[in-house]
Amino acid sequence: MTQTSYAELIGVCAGALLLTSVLTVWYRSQRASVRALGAQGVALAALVAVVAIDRAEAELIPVIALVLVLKGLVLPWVLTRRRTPAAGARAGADHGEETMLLNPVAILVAAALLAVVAYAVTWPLVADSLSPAAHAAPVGVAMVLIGFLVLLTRRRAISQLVGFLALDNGIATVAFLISGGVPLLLEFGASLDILLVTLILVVFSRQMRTVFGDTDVDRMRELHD
Amino acid sequence: MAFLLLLPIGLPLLLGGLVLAPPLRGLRRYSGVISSGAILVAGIAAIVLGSAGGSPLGLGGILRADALSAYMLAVVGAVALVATWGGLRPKEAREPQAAGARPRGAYAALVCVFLSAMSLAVLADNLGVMWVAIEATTIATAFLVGHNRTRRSLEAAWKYLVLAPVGVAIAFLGIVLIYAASTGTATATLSWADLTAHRIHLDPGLVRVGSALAVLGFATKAGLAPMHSWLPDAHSQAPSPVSALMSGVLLSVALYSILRVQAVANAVIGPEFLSALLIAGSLLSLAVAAALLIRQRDVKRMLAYSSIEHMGVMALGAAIGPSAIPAVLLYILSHGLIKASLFVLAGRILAVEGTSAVAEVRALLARRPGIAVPWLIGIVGLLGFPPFGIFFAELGILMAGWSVGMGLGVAAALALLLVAFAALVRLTVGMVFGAPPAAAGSPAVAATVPDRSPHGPAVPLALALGAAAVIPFLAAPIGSVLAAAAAALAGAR
Amino acid sequence: MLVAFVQVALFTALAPLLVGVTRQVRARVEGRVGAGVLQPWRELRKLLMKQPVRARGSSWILRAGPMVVAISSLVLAALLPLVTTVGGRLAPGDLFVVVSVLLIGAVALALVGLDGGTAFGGMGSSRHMTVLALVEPTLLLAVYALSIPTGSSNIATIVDARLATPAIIVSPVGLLAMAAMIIAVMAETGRLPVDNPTTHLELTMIHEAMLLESSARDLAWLEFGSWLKLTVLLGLVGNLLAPWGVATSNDPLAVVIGMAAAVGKVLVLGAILAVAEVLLAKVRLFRVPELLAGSFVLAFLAVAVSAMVS
Amino acid sequence: MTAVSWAMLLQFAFAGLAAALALLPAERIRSVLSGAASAVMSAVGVVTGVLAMNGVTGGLQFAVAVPAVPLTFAPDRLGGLFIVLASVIGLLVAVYGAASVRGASASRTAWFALPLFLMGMQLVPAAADAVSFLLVWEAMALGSTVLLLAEHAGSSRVSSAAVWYAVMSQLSFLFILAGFGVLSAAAGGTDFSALSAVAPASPPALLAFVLLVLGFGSKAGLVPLHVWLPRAHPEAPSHVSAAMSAAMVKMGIYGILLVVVRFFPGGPDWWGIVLLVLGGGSAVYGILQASVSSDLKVLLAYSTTENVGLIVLAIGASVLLTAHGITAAAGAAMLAALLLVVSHAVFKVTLFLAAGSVLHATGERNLDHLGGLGRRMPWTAAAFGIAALGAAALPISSGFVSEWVLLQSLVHGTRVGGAAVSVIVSIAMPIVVAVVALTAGLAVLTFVKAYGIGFLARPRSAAAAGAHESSRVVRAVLIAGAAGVVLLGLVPGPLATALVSVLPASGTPIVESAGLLGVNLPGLGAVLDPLVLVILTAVLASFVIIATLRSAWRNPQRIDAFAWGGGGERAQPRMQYTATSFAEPVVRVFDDVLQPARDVEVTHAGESRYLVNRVRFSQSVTDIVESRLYRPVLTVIDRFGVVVRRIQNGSIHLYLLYSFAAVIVVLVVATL
Repeated sequence: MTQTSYAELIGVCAGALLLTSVLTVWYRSQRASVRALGAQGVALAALVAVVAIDRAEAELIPVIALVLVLKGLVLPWVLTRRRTPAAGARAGADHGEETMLLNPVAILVAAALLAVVAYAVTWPLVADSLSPAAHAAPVGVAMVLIGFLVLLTRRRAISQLVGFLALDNGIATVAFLISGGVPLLLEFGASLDILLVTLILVVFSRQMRTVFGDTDVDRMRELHD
Repeated sequence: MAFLLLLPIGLPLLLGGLVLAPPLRGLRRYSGVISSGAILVAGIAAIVLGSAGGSPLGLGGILRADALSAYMLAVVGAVALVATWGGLRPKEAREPQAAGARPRGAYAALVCVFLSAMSLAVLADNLGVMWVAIEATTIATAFLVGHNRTRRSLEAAWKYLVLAPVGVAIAFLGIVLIYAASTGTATATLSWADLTAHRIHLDPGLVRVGSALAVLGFATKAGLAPMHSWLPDAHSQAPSPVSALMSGVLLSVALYSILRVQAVANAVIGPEFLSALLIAGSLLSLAVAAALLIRQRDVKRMLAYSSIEHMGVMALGAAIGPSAIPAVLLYILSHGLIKASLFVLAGRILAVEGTSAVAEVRALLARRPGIAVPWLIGIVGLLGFPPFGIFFAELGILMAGWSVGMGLGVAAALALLLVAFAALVRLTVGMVFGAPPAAAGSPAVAATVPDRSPHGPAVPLALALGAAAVIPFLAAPIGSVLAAAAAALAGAR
Repeated sequence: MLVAFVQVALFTALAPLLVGVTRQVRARVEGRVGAGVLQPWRELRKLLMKQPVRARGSSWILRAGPMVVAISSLVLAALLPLVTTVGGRLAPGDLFVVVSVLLIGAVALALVGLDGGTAFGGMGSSRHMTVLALVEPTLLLAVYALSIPTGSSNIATIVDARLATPAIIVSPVGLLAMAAMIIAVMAETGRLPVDNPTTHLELTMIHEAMLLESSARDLAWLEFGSWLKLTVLLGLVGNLLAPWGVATSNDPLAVVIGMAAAVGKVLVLGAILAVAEVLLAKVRLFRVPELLAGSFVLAFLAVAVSAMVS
Repeated sequence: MTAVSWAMLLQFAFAGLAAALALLPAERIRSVLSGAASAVMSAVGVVTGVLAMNGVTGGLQFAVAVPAVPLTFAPDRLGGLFIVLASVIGLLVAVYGAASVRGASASRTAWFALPLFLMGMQLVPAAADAVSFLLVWEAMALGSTVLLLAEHAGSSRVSSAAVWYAVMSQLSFLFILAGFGVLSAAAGGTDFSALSAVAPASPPALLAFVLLVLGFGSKAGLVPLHVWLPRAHPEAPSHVSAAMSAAMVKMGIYGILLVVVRFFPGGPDWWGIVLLVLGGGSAVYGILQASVSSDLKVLLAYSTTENVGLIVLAIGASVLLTAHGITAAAGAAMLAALLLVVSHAVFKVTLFLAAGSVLHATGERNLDHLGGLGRRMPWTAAAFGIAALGAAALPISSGFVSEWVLLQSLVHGTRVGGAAVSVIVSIAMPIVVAVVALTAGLAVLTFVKAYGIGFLARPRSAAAAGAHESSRVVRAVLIAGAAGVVLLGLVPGPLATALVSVLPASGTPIVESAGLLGVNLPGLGAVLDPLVLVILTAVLASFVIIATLRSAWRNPQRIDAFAWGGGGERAQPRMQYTATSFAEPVVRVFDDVLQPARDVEVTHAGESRYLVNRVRFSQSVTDIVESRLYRPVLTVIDRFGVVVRRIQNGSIHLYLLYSFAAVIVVLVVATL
């Protein structure tokens, strides 16, 4: 693979990642934002594949599979999975329109600003690097910040989870872009941790629905000083 | 040797698996105690072997027990022993299992996993593995925080499980950047032993951002402001032995990881930047803790904020650098023992008084001396009075602060410490002292016999508080262990 | 040492006489005949022969207190340079010792007032102690100012110095200090304008209120003590204002001259005091601090000025 | 191992024994045995101190985990003096406690805390490095706090007092810690000998001076850091308040001496001015509050502030005079400070213990409800009276001698050889003399009130009428204290020379023993020989006594009658002047300083505004330093404590925002 095509492919993947990231902010529907998250997982897997081909590292092949399965399929599936029919009926409300803490336009502007910040702070770090992948690293940082923004502005439990996972995808993006991924063992450990956290949060959100009636996290204001 | 490293990680995991099996009910009760004991023994053994043999134990470049790791392992074991043993409920007091609740084995199993994860965190010779282990502690404790299955505990668990992983994820981003810095060199590594000792040339820019993010992320678990928000909720809602574990060691383990990251960064970019960051976090933590202690209404939240305060002082010690590290390590141990005892006692207060509201617990010394006396001793230690270790540790940190020219930071810390001290004294005096409220019209009720029962095992509390008081005076083993651990952190091997 | 006893004897005899003289002068100025200068002597004799009446519930203070008052005045008479400036080396008329002896007498008097267990005694004691507390800084500062030119707090030395260089007396510092000193002495001895020694109006009295529960020899000692104190302090003021005549050696002739001079000075001052008291009105109790503050300022200025102009 | 080391080891052993015996179950046995062990410990402490005062070096050293340098306890001469002081007080207090305390004050905890407290005090002057000093300092603070809380179930004021005390102690501790920290950083070590190598004019030394004076001043009870004193002293068990007031506040003085004598003997003159202002202000303010206080123990507590103020004033005068080269007067001022320290310890312990006996016998601390105790408790009354002489600085007490030396040093400080030396000194000294004189005058008033209202006249309450004398041991302790006051007042010579020996030697001797064990200040040409004065007085008194006896022989009977009381048939005891009314003129005169709260409530009869049914007048004097300085701060902090809860309002979004902001800030800062 030539350097230019490599750089182009990296650019395409990074663009897709950033796009999906913005979509998770943009979509009001929970279901849609989870789909965007799934797409992001796939894009991430693609990015890993590009990096793997460029570096010719066979070690990355299981990582591609892991990312594709976990981030592209399993996690989105976990988030949208319906449990019991009764719960599903009530959950319908959850999957509908999300009321946000901020005006959607303001959120999108904020996302743009965060992307700028990400570029501003990351660019000096990677400017000297010769790798075209590293030059795309600001995208990952922007994804982290945008994921954080989702966490900050969403009220529903599952939407917050989406934000958390988007943030995590951002970190993974940075890792792959800047150093071709972390060691395999760590990759597995981290993935397992993310999976478990997601699962437990899903369990909690289910409990939340039983206890509070819905999954608006702002209802939980009993613990304060 | 490898056995010694695997024991504290493997045995709790094994026990955790076993207790899920229904036939092993008896084991369930003591699994936490056994695990803690094993960790303690392994830690002490590692210290002894380390000080005798000299070369640190290693296992495949992933696990490694130098003097600092061994010390931390012993601390984890000791504090966990206090928490799990002291947290054993009297057998007769066990309430019948609520219908539909998770099998009780889950609680014991999760405690074991939690202990295993903490052991892994301190034994890992790899920033990444350390990160995974710390994230694992969150996973293990999430259900423990939500164990009571009330609205409040669910709320606490949710906040905990959102805020902590998000924070720790930031640490992961930092670690990724540090790793990226090392990929530029011949050996891509996350082993902090290599990163600190080999003096391989790392990109200072990446290390600077990476270490800052890593410290910030781990600060979430260490309870440093402004990343502390999950802490008071989780500590107040978790079952008391779990609060004791979280406050007593989990925070310190996170601080340990900060120290490790700091060591890496110091080797590359010098200490100034992270020192400034840590001082900011430290003072902010002290300010938040002091401010929220002033009118605190809940006993367990009070202890939680006090933990933030103490973590703030420890962070100050970390910022000050090598001259304060032995004091920080002594602080970790003393604070762990005392705070674990206090949380265990807070659990007993909650159990027998039915409330953890400060305003409703009154005249404890006159009514329940069995709980009030150890509580008072613990508070005295927590306030930093001699002979308890916190006194010496605090003194060591603050004195070191002046000698490295951080006078202003130390002065600000002192002012905040005074506010926290005053608030804590006022709350404690209000709870413990005074005459029992006379029941209206019936002096006979008021004159009831004081309840001298400790409402749970007294031995672990006595051992913990006794140890916290005696340890600082043991110059021979403890002093040299602390010095060796501090030296190990600085990279001497 | 012997001279000290001469001094004590002289002033013991002089005290009732002085009181007699002042009363007589006052009576004449007011146009009365007066009881004669020996009347105080007769009063003392009469009181000493009477049977004391003491309040139920009172303690030994009521008995011992009056004696302490008298003794403290006697000690004053022994310590101060009244007839001679040659004191014993080991019991010098030190400024602070003198003040403390004055205080001992005052305290004994106040305790006598309280021990009676009545409202009046307590009131007298309370006012007495308040005035005393306020007088003390003035008195000390005044003598301090006087002591500066000599560099010693020994009053005999101060008098000696004034005798040697009379210019000190009329220097601004000396005048300020003496003015302050005289006000302090008036307050200390319970004279107008601070206290009216002849009043028995209950709401204005200070000194007399404390004596209400005492009778016979108790009263005699109290009266004698306060008279002697007045006499001794007037003697001191006289020697500070006009040191001439005071004996500077143990030579018998000098001592005799000194005695005569002392008697003369005290009686003249007593007469002036009597006339002044006719012209003055008593100030309200709560105006007394203002008076003393004025005196304090004078004394302070004296010290400060003398330190700076040297 | 020198004799000092052995003595200190023995002290530790007895302290441990006392603590162990404190855990005995039977109250009576525990009191006697633990008290006795504490007493023996203190007796050994006296030996330690005397040895150290005489220049025997040595001590104990032990290593701790942190810091790496070992802790050293090796008293020097000055320290030895304060060890003797703390130990003598400890001895009296332990014996008194063993003989008298019962109930909550004799609990296991209280008896356990007493040796900790006493040992802490006896070790503070022995500490030879900053860490050891702070260690035993905190032990002392902890022990006293626990003891203060002994009677917590009896009154809610105890808890409040404990909070104030603990917080002010901590404030003091933190200041001292900061001061030592600054010095250690400059010196490169925590050892006192290293600290004293710092140049007095260097910025660290100046900063440390301010910090240490604030810290030690708070412990000593200087205004405005005195607020714990009038709260803690009254609420503590009497033997504890005696130890706190007589010995513990002296540790604050020791600390100040440590700074100006041991570390920086040649401090700048503004140090002296600072100390003069602090000391003078404390003296006047303390005695004013004492003079208007009706609570016997509050009165004694404020009087402690006054005495400590005088001591600090004397130290300040010494520093100022030294800085201006007036060495003779400076030495005398330092001697005065030490004399005041010893004198105050002796009379104040007696006063507090006597007050404790009164409290024990009547259950009353309020002077307005006392009276007539002189007849019912003659020994206690005598001891209190003699000690009150000391507090009022009247002859023949120790207080008089020390104040005499102080005034001598002040009036001789203006000039050397007849010439004024410096304008500052010339202005400062007269003011200081006036302050001391005013203080002395008010002190006389205060103690006339305390003794006259409390012990003379007729009982003002049934409790006072039913009072009884204390036990023999208690009486013996009180008499011992009173004897000490008189002894030091009669023969001050040996004490003064011993005290001077603990100071760094200077060219000319500061003091000599003169005549019949009197004092002679050769540099100032002043001599005081109390014994000669006593003999002179006795001779003069004999005339009066003879005359009285003659009169009594002639008229032997005494007639007991009802008090005259202004012509009333029967003056009731409740018509007597009370402590409150006694202090009324002072309140009026010092209205601006004391700012009493007055409240007049008039109830009119029926419809007429001119007919008054009832007039209610109430007046209370509060501590204006507390109400003007501390209350506003505390209120602000408290309100802040409520407002600040909003940052932790339960919203997870807010919490996430904190984290997010932190991430952004760190990212930006890290890449700058």
